[in-house]
Amino acid sequence: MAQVLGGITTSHIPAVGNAIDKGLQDDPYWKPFFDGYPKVHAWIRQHKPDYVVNIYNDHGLGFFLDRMPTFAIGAAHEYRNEDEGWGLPSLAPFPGAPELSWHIIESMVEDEFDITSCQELAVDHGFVVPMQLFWPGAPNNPDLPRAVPISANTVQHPIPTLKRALDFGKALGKALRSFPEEAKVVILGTGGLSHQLDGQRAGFINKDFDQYCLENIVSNPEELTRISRMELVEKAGAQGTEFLMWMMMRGALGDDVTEITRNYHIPISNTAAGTLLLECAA
Amino acid sequence: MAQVLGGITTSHIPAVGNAIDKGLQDDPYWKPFFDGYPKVHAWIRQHKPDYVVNIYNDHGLGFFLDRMPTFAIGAAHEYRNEDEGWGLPSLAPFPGAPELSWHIIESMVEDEFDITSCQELAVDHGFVVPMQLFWPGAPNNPDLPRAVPISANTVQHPIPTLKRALDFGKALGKALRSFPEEAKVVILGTGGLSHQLDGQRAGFINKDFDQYCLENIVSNPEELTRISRMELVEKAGAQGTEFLMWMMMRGALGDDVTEITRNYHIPISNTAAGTLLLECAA
Amino acid sequence: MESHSHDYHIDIPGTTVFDGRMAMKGYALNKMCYDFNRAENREAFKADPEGWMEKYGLRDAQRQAIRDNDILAMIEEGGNIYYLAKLAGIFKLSVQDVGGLQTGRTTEEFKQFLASQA
Amino acid sequence: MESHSHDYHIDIPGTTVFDGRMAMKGYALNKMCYDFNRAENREAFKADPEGWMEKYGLRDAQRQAIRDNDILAMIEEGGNIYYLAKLAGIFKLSVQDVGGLQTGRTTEEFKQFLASQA
Ligand SMILES: [Fe+3]
Ligand SMILES: [Fe+3]
Repeated sequence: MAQVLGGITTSHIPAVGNAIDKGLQDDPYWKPFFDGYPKVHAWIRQHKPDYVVNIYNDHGLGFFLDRMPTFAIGAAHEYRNEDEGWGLPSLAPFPGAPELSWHIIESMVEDEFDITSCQELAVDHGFVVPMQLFWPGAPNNPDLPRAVPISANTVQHPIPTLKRALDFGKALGKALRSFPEEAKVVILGTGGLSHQLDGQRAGFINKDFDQYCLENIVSNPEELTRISRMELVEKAGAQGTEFLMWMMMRGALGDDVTEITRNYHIPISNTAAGTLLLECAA
Repeated sequence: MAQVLGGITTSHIPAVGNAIDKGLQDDPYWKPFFDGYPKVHAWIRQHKPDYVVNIYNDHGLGFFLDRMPTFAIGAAHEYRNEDEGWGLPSLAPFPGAPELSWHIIESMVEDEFDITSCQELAVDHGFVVPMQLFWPGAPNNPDLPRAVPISANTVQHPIPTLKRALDFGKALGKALRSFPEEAKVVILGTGGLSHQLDGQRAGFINKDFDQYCLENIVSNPEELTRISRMELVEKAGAQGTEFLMWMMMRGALGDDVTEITRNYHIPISNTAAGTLLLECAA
Repeated sequence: MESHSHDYHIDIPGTTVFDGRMAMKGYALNKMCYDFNRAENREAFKADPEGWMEKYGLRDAQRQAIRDNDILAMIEEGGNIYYLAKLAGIFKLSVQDVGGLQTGRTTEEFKQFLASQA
Repeated sequence: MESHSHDYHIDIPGTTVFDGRMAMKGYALNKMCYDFNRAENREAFKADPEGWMEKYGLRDAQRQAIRDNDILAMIEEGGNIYYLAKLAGIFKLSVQDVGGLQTGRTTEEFKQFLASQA
């Protein structure tokens, strides 16, 4: 049976991809952000996951309002990175793991999650930037695990509740642990933390609320399910709803986790950036 | 608050649309099928619903395997009927009811159903044929209610369980009854009954199982949740899984229903055709 | 209670459950057939079936099944009947014709078989 | 517990919740912007903005907001920031430029405002 090694959170801001391209890791603006990653790299080198479940939110590339799924799971042999409208060069496709994808989908539909399965899917910066952060040079990194992308809706309200997101993670963890293959899986929860791009409140960041989320996501994620979706918009900012990805990741890890590293920095682009590595009890 | 008048089931076979076009209602092949509809027409004339929630399964027009939702709900101003590959003439669009759609989606996502919302949607014979059966001349029938299409996945396994389908209906009924408008709603559950189009078992029909389903869907739908999805394929035929639409419709009606009319006929095209009108207690 | 693996399917004689395993096998074939919803694609296929199958990257067994009009082989190769129905439409085959082809009956025999189950 | 109606949203100053009501209003605008994922559509818009807006059926207030480069008006008209970002890309505006435009700050002032929240 497969083993869930742990979970990693990170912001997935497009500017990060740009900074990696230009080698700005030691630039004064970027250094406090990239300082969050060496410990993650060491952990990944040590554990060498076979699969990565990349939980992100599409930002208007893979899905449009004509068909907006609450929860979508990729089930393709590979995932294309396409032009998101800014003319950035696309990367080579990321290798998929369709057998694992279908195992997850079978298990979660049986457990009453109403999945949209995607046998073809273009993935945007929400998926790609974390892959580049954790496996430098991705997809051209020999250690890159095969991927299952999972996207949750944060574009169109109603978005899923924090409780549903955590429960999604629990069912995902159950599915992964029942996959009949000796394999190691790492789960990414990407996006956040507090930020708002639109409206007169653009630029809103909420350090206190982010710290509250960082504390509780480690030790008491159930506490966070008391936050209503409108409170999340209010306190994390309109795009801070991406914190749902962290809840989904966290649910899959189980109760017993150890915090290996944490980083928090304001601002990267318009966003408070949070990085967290949680290891599951063996 | 809106009122759920009742629910109607019917097969939605493309050949029925063709028979209506050609005026074959009194043809010996077709008469036993069309005899199921006059009582339904009288009931509709009597109650004049304002809205119709049309629960059907798309057959490869509105959705493809690249994005296959378990449960999709239309939220458009109108729904286009398009060429399904056979070059049949398309009809004028069917008027939608996006305010009601969004009310349903808000309520059901809060109740932990992971809806795919569709602000643009082409509807196939699964949606159109029942509209033509119940509102002759549709969409050019002055009594045609505004529509909310709901499509469930029966193309790609895993399909939803019978329990999830019934629970979907219960949450749908709750959503409808909380819609803040004095309005009357009728719910269609289209598709089925037993049939199989593919494989060496093509042509399979199961009268005993259909009768069992017809009995229990009226008085004891919970009993039907004991049927596993593979049993449903085995006993109803590979495409008889469309019975899930009947379960979804039934869940929305509540416990107290009266059977107004029932018809069952073998065969229409490859299918055992079932028609049922259930009225909710006032 | 159903078990947690996509091998949970019970064996149903004469029936292929279109699950993830079949979908992975048939994606290109089903995509080609889905695109037959558009008349221009149907015409392009009719004008040059081999070129059109090449364009969608069908594998050899899928191309041969189409050349042979062998519905059972198409299903074996991951074809889903809802999409294959659009291909059948190009050849003006009804669902009863398709039923007959799969069960070794003439269309008339297949219709009688259906009626016999009343 | 949240209430069962799509008017349940609390009022959050300076924030528009992109719910069904806004989506109905903004569908054409958002669709045009979503299609800017493709370079050929971006070029077509740049070559003839008025014709391209006509093609997508944008209403007058949406067209005027685009002519005026008025982001707040685009949002008021149902634009969703994730799609509008692709339009902003055509004008080579960064998210900090867009933030400044919406809050009456220069881009530099907006960046300082962000940093001040550390
Ligand atoms: Fe993001
Ligand atoms: Fe059907």
